[in-house]
Amino acid sequence: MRLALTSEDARLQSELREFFTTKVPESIRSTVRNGDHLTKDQIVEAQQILNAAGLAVPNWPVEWGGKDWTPLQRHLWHEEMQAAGVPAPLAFNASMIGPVIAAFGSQAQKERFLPATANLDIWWCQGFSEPDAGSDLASLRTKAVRDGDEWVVNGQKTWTTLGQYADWIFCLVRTNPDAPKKQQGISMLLFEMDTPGVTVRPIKLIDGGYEVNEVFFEDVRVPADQLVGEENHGWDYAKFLLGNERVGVAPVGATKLRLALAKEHASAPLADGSRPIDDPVLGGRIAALENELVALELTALRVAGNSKDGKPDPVSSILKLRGTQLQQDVSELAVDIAGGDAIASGADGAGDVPDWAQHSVPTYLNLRKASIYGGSNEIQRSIIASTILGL
Amino acid sequence: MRLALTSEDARLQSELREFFTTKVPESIRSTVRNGDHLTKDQIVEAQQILNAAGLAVPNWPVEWGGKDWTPLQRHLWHEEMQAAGVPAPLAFNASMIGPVIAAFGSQAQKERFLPATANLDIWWCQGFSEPDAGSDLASLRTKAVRDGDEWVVNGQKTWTTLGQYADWIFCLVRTNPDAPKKQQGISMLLFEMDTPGVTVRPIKLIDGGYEVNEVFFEDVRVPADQLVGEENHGWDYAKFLLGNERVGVAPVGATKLRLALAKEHASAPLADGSRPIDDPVLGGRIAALENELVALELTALRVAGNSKDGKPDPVSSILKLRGTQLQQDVSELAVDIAGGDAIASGADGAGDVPDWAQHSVPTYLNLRKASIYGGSNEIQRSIIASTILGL
Amino acid sequence: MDFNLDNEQIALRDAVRSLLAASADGREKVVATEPGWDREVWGRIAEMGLLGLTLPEEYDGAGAGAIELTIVAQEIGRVLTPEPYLDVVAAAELVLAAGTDEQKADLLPRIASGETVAVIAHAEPRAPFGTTAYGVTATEGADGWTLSGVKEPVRHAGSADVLLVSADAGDQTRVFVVDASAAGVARTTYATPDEAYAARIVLDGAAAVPLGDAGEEALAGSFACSQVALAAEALGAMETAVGTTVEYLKTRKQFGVTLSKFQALTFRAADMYVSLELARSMVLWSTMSLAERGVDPVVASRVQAEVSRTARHIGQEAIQLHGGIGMTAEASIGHYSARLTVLERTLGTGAQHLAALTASVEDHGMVELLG
Amino acid sequence: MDFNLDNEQIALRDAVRSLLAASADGREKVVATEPGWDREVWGRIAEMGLLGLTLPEEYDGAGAGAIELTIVAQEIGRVLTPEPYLDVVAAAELVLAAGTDEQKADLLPRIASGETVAVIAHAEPRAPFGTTAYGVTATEGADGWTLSGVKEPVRHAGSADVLLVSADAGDQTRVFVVDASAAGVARTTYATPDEAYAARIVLDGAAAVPLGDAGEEALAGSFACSQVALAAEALGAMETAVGTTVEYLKTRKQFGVTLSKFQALTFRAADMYVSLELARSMVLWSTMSLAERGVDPVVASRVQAEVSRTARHIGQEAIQLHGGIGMTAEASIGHYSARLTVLERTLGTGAQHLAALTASVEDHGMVELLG
Repeated sequence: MRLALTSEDARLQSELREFFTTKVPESIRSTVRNGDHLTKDQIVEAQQILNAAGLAVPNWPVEWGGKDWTPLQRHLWHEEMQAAGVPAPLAFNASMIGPVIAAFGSQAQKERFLPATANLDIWWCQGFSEPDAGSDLASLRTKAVRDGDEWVVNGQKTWTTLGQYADWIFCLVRTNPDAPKKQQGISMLLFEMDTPGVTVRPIKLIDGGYEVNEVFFEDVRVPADQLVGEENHGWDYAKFLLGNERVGVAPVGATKLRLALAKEHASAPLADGSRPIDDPVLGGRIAALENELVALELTALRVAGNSKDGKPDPVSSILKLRGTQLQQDVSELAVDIAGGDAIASGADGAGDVPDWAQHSVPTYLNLRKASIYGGSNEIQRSIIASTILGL
Repeated sequence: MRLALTSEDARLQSELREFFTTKVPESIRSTVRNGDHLTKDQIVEAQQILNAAGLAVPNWPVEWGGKDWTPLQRHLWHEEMQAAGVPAPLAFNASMIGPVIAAFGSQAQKERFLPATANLDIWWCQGFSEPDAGSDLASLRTKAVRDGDEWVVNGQKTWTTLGQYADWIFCLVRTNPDAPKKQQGISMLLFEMDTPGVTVRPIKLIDGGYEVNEVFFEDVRVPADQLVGEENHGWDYAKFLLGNERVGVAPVGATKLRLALAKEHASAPLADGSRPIDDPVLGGRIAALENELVALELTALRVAGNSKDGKPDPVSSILKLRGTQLQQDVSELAVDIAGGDAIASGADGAGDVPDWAQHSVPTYLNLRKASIYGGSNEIQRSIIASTILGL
Repeated sequence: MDFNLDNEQIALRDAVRSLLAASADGREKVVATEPGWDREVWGRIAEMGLLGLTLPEEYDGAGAGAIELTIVAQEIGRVLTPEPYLDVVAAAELVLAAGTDEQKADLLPRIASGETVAVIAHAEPRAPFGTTAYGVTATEGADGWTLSGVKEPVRHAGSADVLLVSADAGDQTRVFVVDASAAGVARTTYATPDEAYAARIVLDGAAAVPLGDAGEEALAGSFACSQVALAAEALGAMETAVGTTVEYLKTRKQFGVTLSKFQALTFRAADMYVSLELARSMVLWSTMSLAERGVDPVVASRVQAEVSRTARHIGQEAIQLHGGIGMTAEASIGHYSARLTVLERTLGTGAQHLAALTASVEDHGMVELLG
Repeated sequence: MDFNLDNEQIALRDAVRSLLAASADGREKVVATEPGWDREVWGRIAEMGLLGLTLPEEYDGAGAGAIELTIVAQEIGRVLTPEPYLDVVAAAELVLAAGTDEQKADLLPRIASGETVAVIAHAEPRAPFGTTAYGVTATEGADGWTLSGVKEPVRHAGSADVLLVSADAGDQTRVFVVDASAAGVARTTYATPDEAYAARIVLDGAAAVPLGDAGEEALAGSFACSQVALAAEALGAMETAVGTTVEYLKTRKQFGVTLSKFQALTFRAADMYVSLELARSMVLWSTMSLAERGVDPVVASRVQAEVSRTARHIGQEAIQLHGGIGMTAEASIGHYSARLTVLERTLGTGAQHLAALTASVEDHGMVELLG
């Protein structure tokens, strides 16, 4: 057992902190800190700055820009990035399809896609969920039928996050409807979002924003060389993809940043000179959240050190479950600190209500998704109960 | 809608308050307030004082000592009694077997048992639960076989509360093992605990006390006229019994008393002159519990007014669920107020640690039962989900 | 003690329910643009006598009381009626409680008829909840009073004709009547998280007339009444949220069966129902208390503390049990959660009300509800 | 950063585990009567070198550190070993930290060999948790110091040979060495809720020798170490409690199927496991912090606050998921809950530790764990 970082890790940590806080434009970082929405351009700019420094895809094979870091080093990278308010590289590219192509793609696919994916020249979206399937991913019904050198795709995806910005989609399709199990007979296709027959319909969310989409496929023709790996093995790749990224599954650094900011806001005097943080009940809530985040971060560090075989460590379910709970709790705290100001959500940065207070309710509402998307907390509990506890 | 009590109800309330606080010996009431165990004699004495004043069994038919009160009046009776620290009439007698005999017993049984039951000349215990059955009451296996004018009982009961004090037991037995449903073929027998073949083994609980028992039956011969109502209809009587007493299902008055006492204890200065209640976090917890008890009491009042057909109102599940949660929360509060003093549980009233602090942990541990016994909170949630919400 | 509505009250509830149901379909379109509510519906509400429901007959009111008001509030909550009903009733009640005879005779019939929309402008950026005004200053000059400063965010101020503005009048906070279209009154309107509109009001020497002798005491009374009514509105919204969620569990299939087959989910629905019923008891009690005993800030804090807790519980669980669908604006449930989120911090957060209760926790032994 | 035990530490853990397992069967009988622990087992613990584990070799210790100590503590927690191990180690550490050379040379080898049982007597009735003594007064006379007053409840004081008593020495709190069998020391022993024994100690002019210059600072250091060790003990107990509960769900049948078929129950078991693992992280971290950086009251409060929360959660749920069986003394689970209930208020309650963290919440922006 050893708490201290090795001098090598400590040096890496301070280099990363230096990089993130000085090389990424303050305008981007303050957008993140204010809880404002990042534009597509800001996200691309940030990732390209990281990629130019070799810091966009450290989890990839070295040959494609990876770093061969230890899990702890990747954790440091992720935490420093989040704490600095730097947007993480787009998950669909860096954590999802990139590693899948690197592991299962053909050499041609690697060369064609990986550099562009790392540099966010291609913006990927994920075509997994379907209406009526919800958490039951494997029940998907979008089908692809082989026609010569092409696959013809028909069906519908939903919850496609940031699909409205996407250039390409990685899409699970049913290629063998007669497979004995629903997990079999699924393949993974890659195709451009402007292929004829693809229609994107953004879904308005309860915070008034748009970040997920319905995507419809009508006779979409996909060249056969855009199938990943083997036909009918898509479910394996999907599992690899979903389990691949343990580091970052719990938004620890981002939540720490939000909590530190909430503390800052609670320390500013109100109109009568009082400070919210001086209320011992609120102060106690902050202290408790801070402590629970410490426990979560330590657990993330502990898990980061375990197993490297690419399989989902079921303990990552703890991180997802608890991480999203705390993320939501901190967003709730911000709303409570905002008090009556919280209803000024539409003031758009103007007026006398502070920006953070304006964003507090939309953020709170938006983050209800955290315990639903990417494997709901009910799914996480099921995984813990069955896989870890054997129940 | 009307909040104020009618003048009649207000008069009844003040009469009851006067009675409970002056006619029941202070020694008994202070035992209750201190959270100490009542002796059997104290329980009998209290009930006989109530019975002499016609206040032991107001829920019974008037002919057998009942009061024909409105649900609100019964609520007032129950709350004033608990708030005064007066032990409620023994539930097995007053709320359980008494009403069953009054409703389903023969005239001979009524005359034989009801007066003695009201006056606690007979101490009843309940023979329902069995090992391995838990919440699944109807799976009981204790059987009774007819032999001439007698039933011969063999089997085992458990969780028999205060069975060690009991003179008689009302016991569910299987009289028709071939009935198509497990709820059928069950009968209810009454017999003396000193009948040959009855053995009582007290079960030590985690607070070190004894209040439940295993009761074993080996060829126990019960006269046939001690069967309640009809053969094989015992399950109906059991359901009537369990659902009969909505008033009092949530221990509101007793919990209010405990919370008021906790507040008193938290207001006493510590060795350094500080008072626990001045800690805003603890104060806030008290205020929140108090408020939640208000909501619960109001709900109990609201439900008390509904349906009088003797069937269990599913809403009583809310009272049981929430009532036991708050009861447990208040016991937890007391432990926290006691701080380091809480470990002096064995001091037996001596020493310098206040009595209430000595009792705090055993009471807390003992009350874990509240959400288990009498239909666990999981059972209550099932009832709410299925019966009320139709899920 | 009786928790049941009488026949007349049931008739009122049913009439309001069908009135509001008739306009519920048009809600989505109405809230999409300013002012976020429909003057035609407003007219029908006025016609039914609801705007003057609690006003005396001499001001064209119906002379009803707190029970009737919370009946309407609950129905509003059930269908998320966007019209600024409780906002305007609160303003009318404040005029009734503290205005001069002239002011009452001038304003109240106009409000009751629906002709004039009046709202209380008390909120200020970064002000703690209470009855004191910090950010607007009232100055008395030769031509009367003028107000300067900022009120924000004030719900429905953009569509109001009359503003009742609290201001720092030197030695005390006083309430002033301000013509919303007068010189020196600038309003910037924006959306709130629950699909309504609020405004930033910049006052720059705006002409103002004191509302009788209305000061902090009058505001406290007004807030305590509104807190009960808002709790009733929240109760209505929670009722629908629980009902909608239960229906969803019964119909939505996952892994081949309806969600109602998952015990963990049905238990959580049961807990939501428990919260709902506890909140209902508090709302009914605080309503009766207001009707029979008048304003009591402790009672108002009790119902607000309880409803805030349950609104949060139900608002959060309703979305979670809906899963992804619950996140979309297309489904109704998220709008209920959003409205509940706003309601639980209107006129004080749950934490603030609990702090108020904490401050008085030593004033009594047991809480006595009866007698 | 490395959360894993090295081979030597694993060997220590395994050795301790089998030592304690060997005595676990006799536990029920041992705890039934005073002193509630077994001198023979104590001898074996001493033989293995555990009593002097963290003492320097010059005092017959093994010179190990915080990591080794928490390994032992966790094993103790796993099987509810009743011997007063951590109590005595705490006393030894206090002597080591603050005693004179003579006191160290006198007491430490005796403690390490198991010959002398020493405990810290700091608790006082109705005293807030802290380092100050209120109820015992130390007076210096011609013949040295004497103590008068009451210490209660002091765990294992009834079976101790030496008491380290904190007392009000006029201008400050000081710690004194008191012979437990000396004149003027009266002990009344009684059971605690977790099947141990504590005592009320009445001091009436009892002869006492100052423990070096030990005062509040030394006590604070001692408590911060013990808090980490106690958290490790709680972790061990929680580990068993979760494991036992999961086993129960797998085997116990109800309504014809095992409890593991009820999703609502398995989800709660999952939540218990989450609590357990979060607490484990905190315990490991606080241990490493103690080992590498020395005493830090904030770290001690962090682990105590977290472990109190999880101990309560797990202790309560473990019984509830066992149902009626969990209430009986015959089943083991209730004893774990009882022990956890005591542990979470030994050396401060969770609320007190959280209050300490609250007081320092503005001292930092984000909490930095690394670097």
